[in-house]
This record gives sequence, C-alpha cells and structure tokens, in this order.
Amino acid sequence: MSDRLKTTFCGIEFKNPIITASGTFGYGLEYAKHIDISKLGGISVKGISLKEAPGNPMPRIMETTSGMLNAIGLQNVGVEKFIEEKLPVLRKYDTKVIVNFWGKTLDEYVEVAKILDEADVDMLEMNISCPNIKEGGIAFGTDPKMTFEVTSRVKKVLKNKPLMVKLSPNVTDIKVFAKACEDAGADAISAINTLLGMAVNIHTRKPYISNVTGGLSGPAIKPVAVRMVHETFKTVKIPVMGIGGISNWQDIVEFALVGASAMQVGTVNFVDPQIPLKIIDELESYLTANKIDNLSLLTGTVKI
Amino acid sequence: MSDRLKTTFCGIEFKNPIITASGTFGYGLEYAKHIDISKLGGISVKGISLKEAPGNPMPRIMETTSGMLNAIGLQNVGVEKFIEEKLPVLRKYDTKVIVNFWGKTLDEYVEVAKILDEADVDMLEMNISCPNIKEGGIAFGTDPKMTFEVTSRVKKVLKNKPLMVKLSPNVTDIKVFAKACEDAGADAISAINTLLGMAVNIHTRKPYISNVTGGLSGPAIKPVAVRMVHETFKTVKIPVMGIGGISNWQDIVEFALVGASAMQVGTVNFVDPQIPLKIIDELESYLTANKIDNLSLLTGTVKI
Amino acid sequence: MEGKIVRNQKLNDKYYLLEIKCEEFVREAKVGQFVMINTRHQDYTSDPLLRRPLGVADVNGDRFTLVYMVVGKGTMLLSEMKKDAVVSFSSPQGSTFSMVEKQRTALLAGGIGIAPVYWLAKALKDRGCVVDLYYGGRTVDDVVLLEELKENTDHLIVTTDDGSAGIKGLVVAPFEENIASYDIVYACGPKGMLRAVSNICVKHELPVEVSLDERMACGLGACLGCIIYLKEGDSVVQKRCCVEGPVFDGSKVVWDTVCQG
Amino acid sequence: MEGKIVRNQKLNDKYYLLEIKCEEFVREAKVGQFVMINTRHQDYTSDPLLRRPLGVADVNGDRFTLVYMVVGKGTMLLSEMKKDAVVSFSSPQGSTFSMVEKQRTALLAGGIGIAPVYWLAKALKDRGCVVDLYYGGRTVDDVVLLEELKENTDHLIVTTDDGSAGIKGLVVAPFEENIASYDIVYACGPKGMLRAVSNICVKHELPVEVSLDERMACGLGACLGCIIYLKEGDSVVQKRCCVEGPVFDGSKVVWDTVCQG
Ligand SMILES: Cc1cc2nc3c(=O)[nH]c(=O)nc-3n(C[C@H](O)[C@H](O)[C@H](O)COP(=O)(O)OP(=O)(O)OC[C@H]3O[C@@H](n4cnc5c(N)ncnc54)[C@H](O)[C@@H]3O)c2cc1C
Ligand SMILES: Cc1cc2nc3c(=O)[nH]c(=O)nc-3n(C[C@H](O)[C@H](O)[C@H](O)COP(=O)(O)OP(=O)(O)OC[C@H]3O[C@@H](n4cnc5c(N)ncnc54)[C@H](O)[C@@H]3O)c2cc1C
Ligand SMILES: Cc1cc2nc3c(=O)[nH]c(=O)nc-3n(C[C@H](O)[C@H](O)[C@H](O)COP(=O)(O)O)c2cc1C
Ligand SMILES: Cc1cc2nc3c(=O)[nH]c(=O)nc-3n(C[C@H](O)[C@H](O)[C@H](O)COP(=O)(O)O)c2cc1C
Ligand code: FES
Ligand code: FES
Repeated sequence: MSDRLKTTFCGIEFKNPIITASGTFGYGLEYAKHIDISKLGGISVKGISLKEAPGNPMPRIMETTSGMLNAIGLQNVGVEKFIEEKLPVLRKYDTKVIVNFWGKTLDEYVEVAKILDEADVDMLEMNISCPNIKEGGIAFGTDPKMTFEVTSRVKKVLKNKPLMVKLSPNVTDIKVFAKACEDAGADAISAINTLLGMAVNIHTRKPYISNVTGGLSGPAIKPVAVRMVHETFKTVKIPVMGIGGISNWQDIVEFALVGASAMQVGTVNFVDPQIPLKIIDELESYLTANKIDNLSLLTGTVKI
Repeated sequence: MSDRLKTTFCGIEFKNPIITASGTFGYGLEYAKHIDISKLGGISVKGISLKEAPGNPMPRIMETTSGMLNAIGLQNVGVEKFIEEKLPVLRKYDTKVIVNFWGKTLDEYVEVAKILDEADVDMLEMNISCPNIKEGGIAFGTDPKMTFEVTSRVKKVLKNKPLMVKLSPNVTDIKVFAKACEDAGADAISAINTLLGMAVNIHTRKPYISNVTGGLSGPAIKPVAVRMVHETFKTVKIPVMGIGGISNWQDIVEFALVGASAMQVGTVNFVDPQIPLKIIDELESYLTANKIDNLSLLTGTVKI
Repeated sequence: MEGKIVRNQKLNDKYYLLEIKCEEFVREAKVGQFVMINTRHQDYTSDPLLRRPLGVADVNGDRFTLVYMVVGKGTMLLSEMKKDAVVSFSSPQGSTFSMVEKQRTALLAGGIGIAPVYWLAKALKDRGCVVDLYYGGRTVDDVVLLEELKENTDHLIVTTDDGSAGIKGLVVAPFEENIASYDIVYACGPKGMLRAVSNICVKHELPVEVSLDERMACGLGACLGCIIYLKEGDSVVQKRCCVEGPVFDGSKVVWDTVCQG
Repeated sequence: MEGKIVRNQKLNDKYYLLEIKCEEFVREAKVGQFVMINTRHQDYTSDPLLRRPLGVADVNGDRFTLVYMVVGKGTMLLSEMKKDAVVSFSSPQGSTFSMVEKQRTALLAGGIGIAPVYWLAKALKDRGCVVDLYYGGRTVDDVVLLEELKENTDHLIVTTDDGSAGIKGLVVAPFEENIASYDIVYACGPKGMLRAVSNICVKHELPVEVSLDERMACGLGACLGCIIYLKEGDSVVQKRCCVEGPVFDGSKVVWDTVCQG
C-alpha cells in the first residue's frame, strides 16, 4: 500500500479516506469477523447518546428501489457502556474511530461531547440530522439558528477532539446550514444523512416502517448527495466528508471531484461487507494507473 | 372498462386517474404513434411559457441508479404555437389535457394563465418547482410567500379552468407550501417535481449535465414522493395528484393509500411507452378482484 | 463466500429447491442457521439491493440446500438462476436449534417454515430422537418434499387450511392432541402459529424453540433492523434476530411486539 | 416490439453481434435507423432504467442485426443475453440515409460507428453504387467484421491509430486523398471525426450525411434530451437526434454545440 490514499482530515491522519458510515457498521466489532477492519481508514460508530436508547418499535427497515428505508431510532448502548465495553475492543484494531453522537436536548449534546472529548477516540461526528426521532436530531439540523447554537455550545466544551457536524439533506438550502456550522467553529462537515421517505404495504395498507417515515439511503440517493457535497464544498473552507449512496471506487472519485476530502460508505456494507475493502484496493489501483500521487489532489477539481 | 377507475378531480371527470407527467410525454402527439393515447386519463403537456423557450445547452440528461437526471430547461414552443399547432391535434384524442405552464416573472405566469384560461384545455398545472432554470420556476416554489403570491395572482385571472400547483420536493417542509397554495385559492396540488441532483463523469471530470445540476426522477425517488404526498394530503383539503417514481399498478395503489386522488406517470414512459396503459389495465383487474368499486375509495386510507 | 449452483429445482408454482456447492459453508453451518444470499445475477446492478435471508434446509457432503418460496423480486431472481451459475452469500449466520439426543421431539412447520425444519428432522433422527413432524400449509401446494420428509421422521402429519392435502385445519390442533408424548418442541412458520405453539408449550411446561423471520438488512448484527423482544426476568430485552436468533426460546418471546406479516 | 435472440456472438473482447428475429421490425426498418432496446433481463428490476439506442446494422429475412460495444451496465447486460431469450425494443426510429443509385459513394466509419454503415454499404451496393469504405479504429480490436465488409464494398480501407491493422493514422487521411472520386459521403463515428469529415466535404462541395450519437431517454421525440443544433438559413434551429436524426446533413450541423464524449 503506497501513500496515495493517505488522508489528513482535520489534522488526523487516516491511512485511507474510506470510512464506514454511522449506523451501517454497528460498533465496528460486528464486522470484525467478516472483514479485516484494520484496513479501513476509519469507522464512524452507531450514534451514541448520554443514556442507553431503545430505538423505535419494529418494523424498522424496508428495501426500496436501489435503496432502503430505516427508522432504527438511534438505538445504542449509551456513552458510558460504549466507552467501557465497546471502545477498548475496537481500539485493538488499527483504524481511526469517529464517534457519531446525538442528544435529545442542547444540554445532552454538550454532555455527551464532554465525555467523548476525554475518551480514547479520534474525532466526534455530531448528528443533527436523524429524521427518525421526534426530540432532538432533525430539529437541530433543519433550523440554521439551532444548528449554530448546538455547534457552538458543543465546540466550546471540546478541548481535545475535532468536531464534525453531519448535515441533513431534508432542507431547502444546505449551504445555509454548512455556513452556520463553520461560523460556529465546526472543524468539518459530513453530508448527507438520509432523505425522509415512506413506503406502504398495499396488502396490509400499513406503512412498512412502524415510525411511518424512515430515512432513505443507498445508491438511489447518490445524485442528491453529490449535489449537496458540492454545494457544501463551495460554501465553506472546512473539509467535507462525503456520504450517500457510495458503492464503488468510481463513486469515491466522483465525491472527491465535487469536494469531499474523505468519504463514508454506508448502506452497501449490508449488501456485502467486503465492499469497503474492495473500494480501497481498486481506488489504489486507479490512482496508480493514472499516476495520481494522492487522492486529495482530486478534491474539488470538477471542471465547471 | 367499468367505472372503477372513473375519477373526478377538481370537478373534471377523468376516465381513469392515470395521467402522463409533464415533460415526459411531450405534447402527447409524440406518443400517439406508439400507444393509443385515448386510453389515458389525461396528459400533462410539456411546460409552456409565454414565448418559445430554447431550453438549456446539451448535454441535458443522464441515467443514474434507478433514476435519471434532466436539465431540459423547459424548452417549449410557447403558448401561442402550442394552442395553434399542438392543441387542435391533441384534442382529437379522447383524453383530458392538462397544461403545465411556467413564467420567468410573476407577470409572465399571469399572462400565460390568462391565455390558457380561454383555450380548449381542461386544467392548468402551474410549475413553480423546476430546478433547472435560473429565473422563475424554483424561486417561486421554495419561498412560501412567493408561492402564495403567484398562486393568488394567477387564480385571480382564471375564470374557467381549475388551477393545480406543482410543488418542489427540494424544501425543508412541503406542508408550508401546500398550505400557501390552498390559502391562495389553488384548486389542487400536484407533487412532486424532481429532486435536485448532480453526477460527474470521472473520466472527463465534468458534470454529466451542462447545467451542472439536474432534476432526479424515476423509481429511485418514490419513497420521497410517497412521504411528501402524504404530508400534503394531511395538510390541505384540496385534492392531491401524486407524482414520483411510479412504475406499476402497485405504486398507484400506494399513492392512493397515502392520499393521492390521481397520479402522474413520468420517467417510465421512456422505459417503455406501454407502461401507463399496462398500469390502467392491471389496476382495473386489481380493483375488480378485490371488489373495490372505485379507486377513490382507497384515497388516504393508509392505516397509521 | 461463493458457490456453484448444483440444481435449482422447481418443486411447484411457488416453491424451489436450490442446492449449492461450497465446502467452506458446509463446514461451518449448524442446524437452524441461515444464509444471506445475493440474489442479483450481476453485481453491477443495484435493484434489488440487499441480500436475502434464507434458512439452511440441508447439507450433503460439500453441498447445502435452500428451499424458498417465490414472493418478490429477490426470490424471483433466485428462481431464474441456472445450474453452474456462481452465487455469493454470507457465512452461516445466527443461533442454532438445541441438538438433543434420544428424546421425543415434536417439530412444527408452517408453509416455507419447513426449510430449517427439514435439516432439523434429519439431525434429530441421527441423534436417536423420535421425530414427529406436524406440517401445515394453506393448500396442497404449500406442503412440499413429503416423500423425503417421511423418510426422515417417525410420523409426518400434514394439514392444510382447505383440506386439499392431509387433515383439514390448522397444524397446531393435531399437535396439541399428542402433546403429552413430547420432551421438546421446535417450530418455524408464520408468527401467529409460533405464538400459538409457544403458548401451548408454556401451558404444558414443555421447552419450545421457535425460528423467527424478521426483515434483515445486514444479517450480521450491525444495523439493528431485526429486533425481537424477549422477557428476561422482570424486564424486556432486545435481541437481534440475525445474531441472537433466528432460533429463540418460544416461552420468552414478547409476542405482542413481534411484527406481523 | 419483441423478438427472440438468434445469436449473440462475441466478436472480440469489446464487440458483440446480436441477431434478433422480429418480422414486424424488419418490415419497418430503414437504412440509418436505430432501435431503443431494453437491456434488462427482468422487467421487474429498475437498474439500468432506460432503454439503450443501437443502430440497425443489417436485416436478413425476418431478422435484424445489431453490433455493439460493451461500455457500461446496459451493454454489459446485453452481452450476457443468451440465444432464444426474448428481448423487447422500440420500432425502428429516426431518420434514414439517402438511398442514392449508381453513384460513387464514400463511407466512413469510426469504431462502433460501423454499425449503421454496415447495412448502408450493402444497401448502396444493391443500388448499383460504387462503395468505398474507410474504416478506422484505435487498435486492431476496433475494426470488426472485415471479411463481411470486404464482400459488400468495392474498396475497404482500414486504419488504426496504432497501426495494429491497416494503415497507421486517422481514417480521414486516406479518404481526403481520394475525395475527388466521390459523389456523396456518409459517416458515422466519434464526433471529432464527423466534424472533420463534414468540414472536408463542405470545402469540396460534396454532400455529406452523418449519423450522430446523443444520450437518449425516450428515443421518440418527447423528452428533448437529445438536441442537435443545425444551421437553417441565417438562424440556428434545434433538432431532436432521435426523430429528425440520427442522420443529419453534415454541412448543417453546428459542431461547436455538439456534446463531446
Ligand atoms: C432467518 C430467516 C430465514 C428465512 N428462511 C427462509 C427460507 O428458508 N425460505 C424462504 O422462502 N424464505 C425464508 N425467509 C423469508 C425470506 O427471507 C423472504 O421471503 C425474502 O427475503 C423475500 O425476498 P423477495 O425479494 O422475494 O421479496 P420482497 O417482498 O421483494 O422483499 C422486499 C424486502 O422485504 C424483505 N422480506 C420480505 N418478506 C420477508 C419475510 N417473510 N421475512 C423477512 N424479510 C422479508 C426482503 O428481505 C426484502 O428486504 C427467511 C427469513 C428470515 C429472516
Ligand atoms: C442513435 C444511436 C445509435 C447508436 N448505435 C450504436 C451501435 O450501433 N452500437 C453501439 O455499440 N453503440 C451505439 N450507440 C451508443 C450506445 O447507445 C451506448 O454505447 C449505450 O447506450 C451505452 O449504454 P451502457 O449502459 O452500456 O453505458 P452506460 O455508460 O452505463 O450508460 C449510461 C447512460 O449513458 C448513455 N450513453 C453512454 N454512452 C453513450 C453514447 N456513446 N451515445 C449515447 N448515449 C450514451 C446510455 O444510453 C445511458 O443512458 C448509439 C447511440 C445512439 C444515440
Ligand atoms: C440502518 C441505518 C442506520 C443509520 N444510523 C445512523 C446513525 O446512527 N447516525 C447517523 O448520523 N447516521 C445514521 N445513518 C445514516 C448513514 O450514516 C448515512 O448518512 C446514510 O445512510 C447515507 O449513506 P449511504 O447511502 O451510503 O447509506 C444510518 C443509516 C442506515 C441505513
Ligand atoms: C425529462 C423530464 C422533463 C420534465 N419536464 C417537466 C416540465 O416541463 N414541467 C414540470 O412540471 N415537470 C417536469 N418534469 C417532472 C415530471 O413531470 C415529474 O414531476 C418528475 O419526473 C417525477 O416523476 P417521475 O419520477 O415519475 O418521472 C420533467 C421530468 C423529466 C424526467
Ligand atoms: S439484520 Fe442487521 S442487525 Fe439483524
Ligand atoms: S431522446 Fe427524447 S427527444 Fe430524443
């Protein structure tokens, strides 16, 4: 493995820019028996909250055309148990750990961030864009004032770890939110979370998801994600992590061209856990064949 | 053909609720040599403006996963030529004609509407949601005040024809826009137009679409459309025409359940021009087999 | 993992039997487990997207067998796969049925629930158990592989809702009549049936293991899409159908929270 | 329309020849037209979504032939189709090459541009024309069906960029040398080549017909996704590549507006 994939993002050195997306890779450990997770650039773990959260009632998922809906509802073991039980095991692997986190209130966001700031993790990813829980989450991500407030409040308590804010695609203008994050001191932006969608079983006449609506992810949403990553890149100076429908190395190059410095691979981990590793290998080959010394040379170079 | 598909929408009787979507069915005539267009409930013609419009430079379209991007840029022959050359021929077929229209300014919207109000058409569909032109279009559809204003101004000049307003999905809260339309006197709402997306050719490093971004349509977007139609249905009392990713009779039933009284079939007309007719036949069979006297009995009956 | 299709046999208009050669898989597989199988013929297409969970219905030498019902896109695509085609799939996933020895066992299968029960019957016979199989379906089309099942059970009791094969009625009825004859009960099928069987067994203080279906995205414990709620002491805990299941202690499942249909 | 695949023959690592039986199609098809073909093996999947445009390369009795290059999902799927499979497609679409008689014709084909030119050569020979075909490709792999072409032309001049077959260089060079020998010119291939050929013909006041490629959604004139700009008197007018094209008067095309790549 050459240095072509080495990526510095928010001052952190990733061996490659391929990170598995929050909620699609558990706490990393679930995949450890299926693939060599040490080969990944990093892992963004399932969204963590102050207290253990039970998530939504079942059913929570449904496949749609080239995508899926989910309304897991941010089920997680809580920050304490995460740090005590999951993190030490995950730390045995040679990969960066990004902790995705959320709160029901402003204070909860601050509280979790404070705890994680002291923990053995590499970076925080603040989820203000989960469409599947009533309190918190989405509310912070669809009102620019609240986006600014939660970001600056959290940023104030962080002494050690960079803060990345994850944006919602369910807004009229993502640029406003990107700017609010930057103004509030965020170190990076990740985009996008899922699109709010719905599907109904015509036989039972009930929604397929108990929560009625769910988040749409997968290859179907890639064009929306590419557009929003590009808009974000053009708006802010902080780095952007691109997410949404990525399923092969070509998609990684596409996200790089529109401005992403690193990328998260989400739903396709379910399609085949080997995909992120395959992407890393094939991306390396592409860069080598095209004599591109580092993927970062492509960032934002789309010709418009 | 029984009466099971007969649909009254805004006081107009459609033989069935299957309408071909604006921009995907030309002026209707292009399809007349491929299918019997008299079997359709109606046709929403390509968006018409006051003057002939040249549309965007090429390339204008690209396929994406289970969908496509387009930035045609509302190329059309202009309202005068439409009425003189296209409409008389289209009128020979036994199907309802809905005229999709747009303007670059408020005054242009009003002007076109006035002319169409006197023409031999059944209904107007006001497009305030085209993401592909700089002036007009999308601006009216992403600011609720402008939505209200253009709708009420247009409504004021209409003496004969019902007005349906077509909403954009590229907003934080479609309910606000639906309400604005209803408050302004709209007779119906159609939803959704395309999602703003982008795709880049990694070999040339240029966007696939000359306009950089384009509108995403097709099966990929159906879950977003279903969600928005449902939100609209719950918000307003005027009828809703559901659009977005419909490709078979099951999709029609799904849109009916979440609140659509009629439906538009768009991108799949390109996949196979036979699809709308196939949908009509199979929908009829479904209703017969399930002893549902009329599709309207399903409208909004999703069990939540 | 990958394997070559040995046969993909149509059993009737709904059901297929798929045999795949893959030694690695067979080595790991245990009775009650399932596989996440890629149903797409080409990996460069994305519709359908996710792999589909199917119970392991048998293993033979270096081959394993799946029995599936065609219900949607994924299973339709599977049914069009040809001999010698290569398919990809996960390693064997999930919990297993308890392998008792020399006991009197009752197995209940409803419809496609027969898949994991088929292998279970064989395995229990091999361990010297008495194996009675109660097998119910809607119509004669929903009870398949009867000859093979007869060979691997002591009693095979077939029921159909419409009486087109075996006894007319639900499968739990004849089972309940004979309930006194059993030491342990295993079941796989529609959730309503599993609930009924579990309740009966609890009443008679019989151990009961049920194999549950839940929609799955990852099939390996990461997405939390497949939760089953279990009673544990005084509290209710969440289990993942794909890791802690699909086989659960039927007396512990909180049936009101289990998805219908 | 629908038809059965008679053969789907691999010509080399890139190119395939697909022969389909469909009398109805053959009855309507004219030289220069194309077909919108459904490349999915199952209609219940949506990826890829749109049909793909392919030029009609020949007709024989109740069969028609397509020659295609594998470049993406759609053509990859096509290449996996088996004999006897049924495919669906549009009726023949678009404008046609002018069918002159007893004239001296030059045909130029670049790469996969050979498809419509193949039939054109045959048709012009049948009408008593002298047919010279200039056929260029990048390498030897990009010039196919040479034996058949030789039979249906008076002179076959092959060029490749790397000299791996025929003359090394671009296809327009040998054509320009002989330009005085022709009454009319036809061309299909990369846009840069068509532009060059058209410019040369305009200079020499020779009529030139070019067949243009454009991304297509509907292929029947409705979506306005495939616009080609033509000079008409003093103004520039928009034409649809799928209806008024794909064959255009090369002297009228506004080349600067034609999409690259
Ligand atoms: C542990 C386990 C074992 C199973 N074993 C078998 C078996 O041996 N034989 C068999 O025929 N079926 C079995 N099933 C059910 C089988 O997975 C579904 O019938 C199949 O996924 C349907 O896919 P489809 O694409 O044909 O249907 P679609 O309806 O098009 O599928 C759409 C989505 O719904 C999911 N889905 C649909 N029905 C079910 C269901 N009943 N259970 C779970 N998810 C569903 C699919 O996985 C997919 O994500 C099992 C399910 C589970 C969870
Ligand atoms: C009138 C006409 C006639 C043609 N005749 C032939 C022929 O005889 N043989 C042949 O091999 N090819 C021909 N082409 C090109 C052929 O249509 C494309 O190579 C094919 O659509 C690629 O599809 P794909 O799914 O393999 O590639 P992908 O790149 O996956 O396709 C993605 C999208 O881009 C479009 N696209 C990609 N390349 C082209 C292209 N060069 N021209 C137009 N659209 C493109 C596809 O239609 C599709 O919508 C013709 C094109 C046109 C317009
Ligand atoms: C099952 C599931 C669970 C998810 N959970 C989270 C989460 O806890 N926190 C978060 O920020 N995003 C979550 N996401 C969103 C993903 O991280 C990602 O932003 C989204 O799925 C788009 O990427 P993709 O198309 O590659 O999946 C979840 C997505 C899925 C499919
Ligand atoms: C090529 C193309 C052109 C379109 N032109 C118009 C238009 O002129 N006016 C309009 O209101 N919508 C237009 N639309 C949007 C469609 O009418 C429809 O709202 C959208 O495509 C979603 O439906 P679908 O997924 O079924 O295609 C166009 C869509 C496509 C694909
Ligand atoms: S299917 Fe993902 S956790 Fe069970
Ligand atoms: S491809 Fe639609 S108009 Fe030509």
